[in-house]
Amino acid sequence: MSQAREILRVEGLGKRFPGVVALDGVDFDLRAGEVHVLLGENGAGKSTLIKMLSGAYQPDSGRILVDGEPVAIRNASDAQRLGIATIYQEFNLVPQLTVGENLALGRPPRRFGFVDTRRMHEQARGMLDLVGVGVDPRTRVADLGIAQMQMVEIAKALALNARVLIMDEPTAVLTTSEVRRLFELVGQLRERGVAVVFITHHLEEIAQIGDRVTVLRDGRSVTQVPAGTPEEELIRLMVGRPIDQQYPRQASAAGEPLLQVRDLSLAGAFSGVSFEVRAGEVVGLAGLVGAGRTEVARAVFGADAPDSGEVLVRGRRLPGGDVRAAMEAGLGLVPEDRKGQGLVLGADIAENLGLVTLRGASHGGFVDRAGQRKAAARVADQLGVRMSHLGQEVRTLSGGNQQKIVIGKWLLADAGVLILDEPTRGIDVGAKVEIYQLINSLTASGHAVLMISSDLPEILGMSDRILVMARGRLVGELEAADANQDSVMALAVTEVEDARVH
Amino acid sequence: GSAGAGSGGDVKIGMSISTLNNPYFVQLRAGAEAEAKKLGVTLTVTDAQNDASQQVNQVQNFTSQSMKAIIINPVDSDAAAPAVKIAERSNVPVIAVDRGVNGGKVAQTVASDNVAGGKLAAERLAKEIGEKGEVVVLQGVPGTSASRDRGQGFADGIKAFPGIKVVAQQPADFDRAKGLDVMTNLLQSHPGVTGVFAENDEMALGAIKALGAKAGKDVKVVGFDGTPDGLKAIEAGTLAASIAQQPALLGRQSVQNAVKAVKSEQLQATANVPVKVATKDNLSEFTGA
Amino acid sequence: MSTNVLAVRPTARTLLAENGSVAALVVLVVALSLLSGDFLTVTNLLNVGVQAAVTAILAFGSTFVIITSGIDLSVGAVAALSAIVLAWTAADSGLPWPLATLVALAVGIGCGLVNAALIAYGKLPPFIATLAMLGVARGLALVVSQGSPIEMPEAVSHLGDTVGGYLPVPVLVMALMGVIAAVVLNRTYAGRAMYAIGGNEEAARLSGIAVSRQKLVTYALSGAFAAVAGIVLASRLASAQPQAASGYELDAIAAVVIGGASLSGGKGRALGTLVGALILAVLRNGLNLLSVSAFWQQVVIGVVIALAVLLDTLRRRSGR
Amino acid sequence: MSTNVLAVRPTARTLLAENGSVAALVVLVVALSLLSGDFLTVTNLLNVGVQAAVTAILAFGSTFVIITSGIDLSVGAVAALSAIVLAWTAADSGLPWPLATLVALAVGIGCGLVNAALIAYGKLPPFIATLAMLGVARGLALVVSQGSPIEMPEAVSHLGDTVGGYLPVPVLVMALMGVIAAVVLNRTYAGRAMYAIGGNEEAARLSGIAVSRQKLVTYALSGAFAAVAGIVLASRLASAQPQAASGYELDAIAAVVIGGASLSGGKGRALGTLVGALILAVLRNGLNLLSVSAFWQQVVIGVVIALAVLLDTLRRRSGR
Ligand SMILES: Nc1ncnc2c1ncn2[C@@H]1O[C@H](COP(=O)(O)OP(=O)(O)OP(=O)(O)O)[C@@H](O)[C@H]1O
Ligand SMILES: Nc1ncnc2c1ncn2[C@@H]1O[C@H](COP(=O)(O)OP(=O)(O)OP(=O)(O)O)[C@@H](O)[C@H]1O
Ligand SMILES: [Mg+2]
Ligand SMILES: [Mg+2]
Repeated sequence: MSQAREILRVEGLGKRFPGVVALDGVDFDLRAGEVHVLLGENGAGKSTLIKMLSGAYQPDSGRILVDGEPVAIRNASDAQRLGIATIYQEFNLVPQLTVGENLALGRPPRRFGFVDTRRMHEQARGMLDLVGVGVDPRTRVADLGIAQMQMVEIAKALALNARVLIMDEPTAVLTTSEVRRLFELVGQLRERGVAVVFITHHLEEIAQIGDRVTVLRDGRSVTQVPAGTPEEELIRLMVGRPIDQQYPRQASAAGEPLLQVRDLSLAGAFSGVSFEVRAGEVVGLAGLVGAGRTEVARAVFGADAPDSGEVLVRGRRLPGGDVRAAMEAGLGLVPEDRKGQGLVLGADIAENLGLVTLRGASHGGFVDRAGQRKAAARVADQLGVRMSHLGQEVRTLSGGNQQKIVIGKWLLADAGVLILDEPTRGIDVGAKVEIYQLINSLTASGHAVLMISSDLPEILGMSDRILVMARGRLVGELEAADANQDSVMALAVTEVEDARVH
Repeated sequence: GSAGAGSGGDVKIGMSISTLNNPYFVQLRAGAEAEAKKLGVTLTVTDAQNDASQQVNQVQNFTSQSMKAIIINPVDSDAAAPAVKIAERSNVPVIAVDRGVNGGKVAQTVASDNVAGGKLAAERLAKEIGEKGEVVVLQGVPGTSASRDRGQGFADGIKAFPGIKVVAQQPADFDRAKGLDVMTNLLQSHPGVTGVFAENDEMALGAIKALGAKAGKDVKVVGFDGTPDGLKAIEAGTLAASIAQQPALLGRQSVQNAVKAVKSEQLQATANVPVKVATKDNLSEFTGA
Repeated sequence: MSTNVLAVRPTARTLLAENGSVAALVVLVVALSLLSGDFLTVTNLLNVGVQAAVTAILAFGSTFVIITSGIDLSVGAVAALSAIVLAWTAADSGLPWPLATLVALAVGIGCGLVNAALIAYGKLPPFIATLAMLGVARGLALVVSQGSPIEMPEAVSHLGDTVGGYLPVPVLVMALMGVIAAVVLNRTYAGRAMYAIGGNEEAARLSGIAVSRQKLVTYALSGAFAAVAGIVLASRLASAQPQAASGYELDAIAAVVIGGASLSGGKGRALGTLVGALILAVLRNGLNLLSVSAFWQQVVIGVVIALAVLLDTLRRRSGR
Repeated sequence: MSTNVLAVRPTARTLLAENGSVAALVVLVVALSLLSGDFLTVTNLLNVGVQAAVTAILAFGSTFVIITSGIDLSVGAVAALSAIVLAWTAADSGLPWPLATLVALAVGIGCGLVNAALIAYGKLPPFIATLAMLGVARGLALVVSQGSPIEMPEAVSHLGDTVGGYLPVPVLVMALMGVIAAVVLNRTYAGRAMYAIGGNEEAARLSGIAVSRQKLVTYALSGAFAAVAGIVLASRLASAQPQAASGYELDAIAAVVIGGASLSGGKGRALGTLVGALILAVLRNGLNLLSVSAFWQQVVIGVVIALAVLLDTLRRRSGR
């Protein structure tokens, strides 16, 4: 490998934003036919680095060389011309357009100067088959699940036939089977001599797919190591200290049932879902993408009204489709789509953290903003949010730090039953452990947690009990002690009558 | 309707008024409606909201409704021609009221002359301020024919008085609130003003508000239209004069002559409704009516 | 995923479902036919078409802008300015009318380009940029015309006439502009880029769409459509008026939104906009025919617009 | 993490940076002071305050709505209707003026609630719902008044006067309404909810904010502010006019946007709105003082508005 030709090189790259130095001298090089992993804590500057390679940002200092020649990448077209394709951490799809149009965005096939929609959708079908997503190219992207969107993003980048493919946390929203498919594709690309930049917070993926690893810390490139480096060593390099236990679950005695769900159904999403969550318990909800876990969580929380069935909190029945009632009964939901449902991106950190407690902090219609701010400062500190100050717009936070804000606002609310939908998506190993500790302290104080996650090790490591869903139905329940990856996966692929087909 | 003074049973007449934003045209409508009631004809009134093309639409719609005659109060004299042609094609006689129609054949124009009125206003204002001093003009919506003609008439008329200087002309869009604001501002830059000509009574009333105690004493204001509020101000002495066009009379005559046109009676090309200067001395002529 | 992935052709039903305003138009037409014997005649329907034409043409232009999540408040003023320039260059400078017409179109496009430059490069909110242009264009129309109407050249005025004494030219122009709008939106790169920009401007940029340049195209098209609307309007009146089309911008935007577009961008269709403009025209025509008193007309128009769109949203929700 | 996380107090500098329109206002004032000796006098500045008052009060109300990413086109018409109802109930029904004033406020709030109901429950786009209300309210104002001005009750008319022969009451009312708007926006649950809803409605809903109910509050406030503006306007003229405040909705929205709010929601401040309204008033006042010709005024206003906001965006960008 080491003899392979160097395609891309970055020297002393720097980038500052108001109040933040995001990058402070990064060196990095990329060879044909390698998968080069970028590793670093949340806010270390990984996304900022790749955004300068893709033309989204301009560097303040340093230079970028392609094939040994210094280049200026001023916009996305420049990057495309240089053969660089990028999958961003945040979705860059147009929700109102079809999958096919998104795949051809900016360069649709044309006939006599007019867009050839038919050919566009035919080409799209081929690309979707390649990545193994069975969606109709004429579906609107707004109607896709989040994992399907990610696969569309991947297909879109592949369609460019680039020499350099940059992937910013592509696996964060995927489940095992899709990750496997993705890795197969990356393997094929590597063989064709494509150079891949890969960002992930799933350390086990590094050895599976990577060749070399560049570690970023506080905006600097600290070292470069082979992908075979042991995980503990990688963690030490990245976080600056070792972490002894990745899943520090301390089970507490299960108490009375706090949340009971009975025969809950919603046409087109799930049917006959029943389970309960007890005080002091962490219940994991596993399943393949599209199994309907998110929909169940939303219905339980009142974000959608179920067609039938009931939800009880501490024995009291909740009205369907009423978020306020659910919250008053002590439910909380950390949604999976942080940009769309979790955050007010244009508002500042304090405002976002205080959103859930806004009502509680109001007396006679007036909000105790000083108190809100103090509480926000406490939580931000507890979660180690990397920010310049509490007044920073959430939009400008790194992806992982945004996720911490979504979790943080519910920590402040002190919900009796917290439903976490993919809570650690995009969060670095160090911060994950912090969140797990928080879950521990919640359950220790008699709260309950329902955790949806597509990260199987996390489900196995942190749950006391595991529920598995497949195709809109609850297909099994496992005690944590008896569960392993294989037993969960076996249930998750159970062939049941699809609750969504009528 | 009830058989009136020898009119045909259900004669339908359509009337498109340029705007009902303004008390002047509300009075015109009232006159027309009163006359229609008297004559026992059905009168349909539409409001073109000062939009020439909406007016064409309305005339077009009148022909679909098989009106026997159409009274048009043009938003704009030039732009009314196509409307008149549409009616012509359906052989419906058209009476123009208040403003003429350029380039279309109407059975009759019932009007009082805005240019002549502007001239009268100039003469009256000159007399009020002793034929010397600084005056300001509050203009209507720029580009409307009423503003054009009255402004033109005033400019022509005031030339005869070399002692009078027009120190500012500013638009206040025929609106009372804007008249107040603009006059307030002009008083800052021209504190020595002794006369104001407003192209309608609404702006004149706004200017009077701005002038406060000076209105009618140090500063003479002449308005246009002779609206009820304007006449009240004349009575109170704050408004020196208003060029009264007798809109109700215009409305009445237009309906009378429209009915004559329906009966194919011969009409004169123009029926002039006199423009009068309403002052404190002859006020009863206007309020009595 | 088991459904037929090829079942994607828009059927009449999905067309109706997507352009729900059609239902509102149908209800309105039926109601007016019952209420007034004069409504459902060929002449009157052609009148409605003529009366919708100017708003519809302006609204087609606004559709482009609204799809990119912009707004164009200047269309009425630009229409007036273009017509004034046409009449003025033809009358005063003695330019032959085809050249004068081209100059008028160029004025419309120029205004649009200035709007776009302010928005794309000056980063002004579209509301402010086009509000400023409204004032500038209306003011220039007054300055050029000295506040007085100018006669349109004879040849151009025929645009306000009928073909064969029957078919009104404004309706033909409206149809033509509608087709152009539909083709641009559905079939051209520029049109698809408008949807992308309105749906997610950042994604569009990162996919290599030259967002600023596409905005220039968008607002230039809106300006060109406004110029055409202004010429049609002036032809109907046989004279170009500095105050023509005042306030039409709100009608145009209303037509676009009634037609199913969203002011937050990414959505909208030429056909929907046409239906929106027809709803407004039918409503005004009907109220005239029914001799509704002038004061009540505004009330009724307001109520009916709300009901029409309400019908649409309710139907769409129940259809889910 | 090394920086002080509690360093969030807005300093004078950040205040200026956030309300960049202040700079534009200062430039405008300096320019006019140089151009006209009559501009920088206490009397004239108070005049400007009076002339800004009605727009500013309407704009404060619109600020609430725009922050929730809505739009309220009905404010001018609602202002007129409220004033007409006040004058009419006081004159015709002989209601004592305090009661009549309450009725007028109730009318404003009622119009706002209808707007909100159409938007929150009927799912109408705010543009359409409030455009419909514009027609309905203006029409009702004409119907109630029979198209003619109605005299305001003597007692209420004092709102148009001065205190101690110097300080104009409209300026005081404007200041009071501004303070109320600022407090509502910054300190109350309703205000914070407006920002959240405008920033991300779904996130707000999932955080337990009753979005529909808060929209009722928002539009009701806008209606109440419109009623106050209408009463102040009518008091200044001592008469309520059915056509008063026509087109003021665009001025109000412009003031809000010039003041730094975004029509896509989540941003906006009462102080910025005040500055926006002052910019418009200063501009019109200055043009009168400078005796700019009627035809050119609209051009100049357009250009200056564009420049003012341009100055703001450029400064903000260079500040980066
Ligand atoms: N537009 C911006 N304005 C201000 N600060 C920014 C902006 N974009 C990024 N930053 C800051 O730059 C730093 C680096 O962010 P970046 O997104 O590169 O982190 P990352 O390594 O990708 O983290 P994660 O693993 O959480 O995605 C963060 O502190 C972030 O807050
Ligand atoms: N066979 C199907 N028929 C109809 N809709 C489907 C089908 N499969 C998936 N979907 C839809 O796709 C979406 C998948 O959602 P999503 O991926 O959020 O599900 P999930 O179980 O929560 O998975 P995850 O939490 O891993 O994202 C849902 O909206 C679901 O209704
Ligand atoms: Mg990142
Ligand atoms: Mg999910």
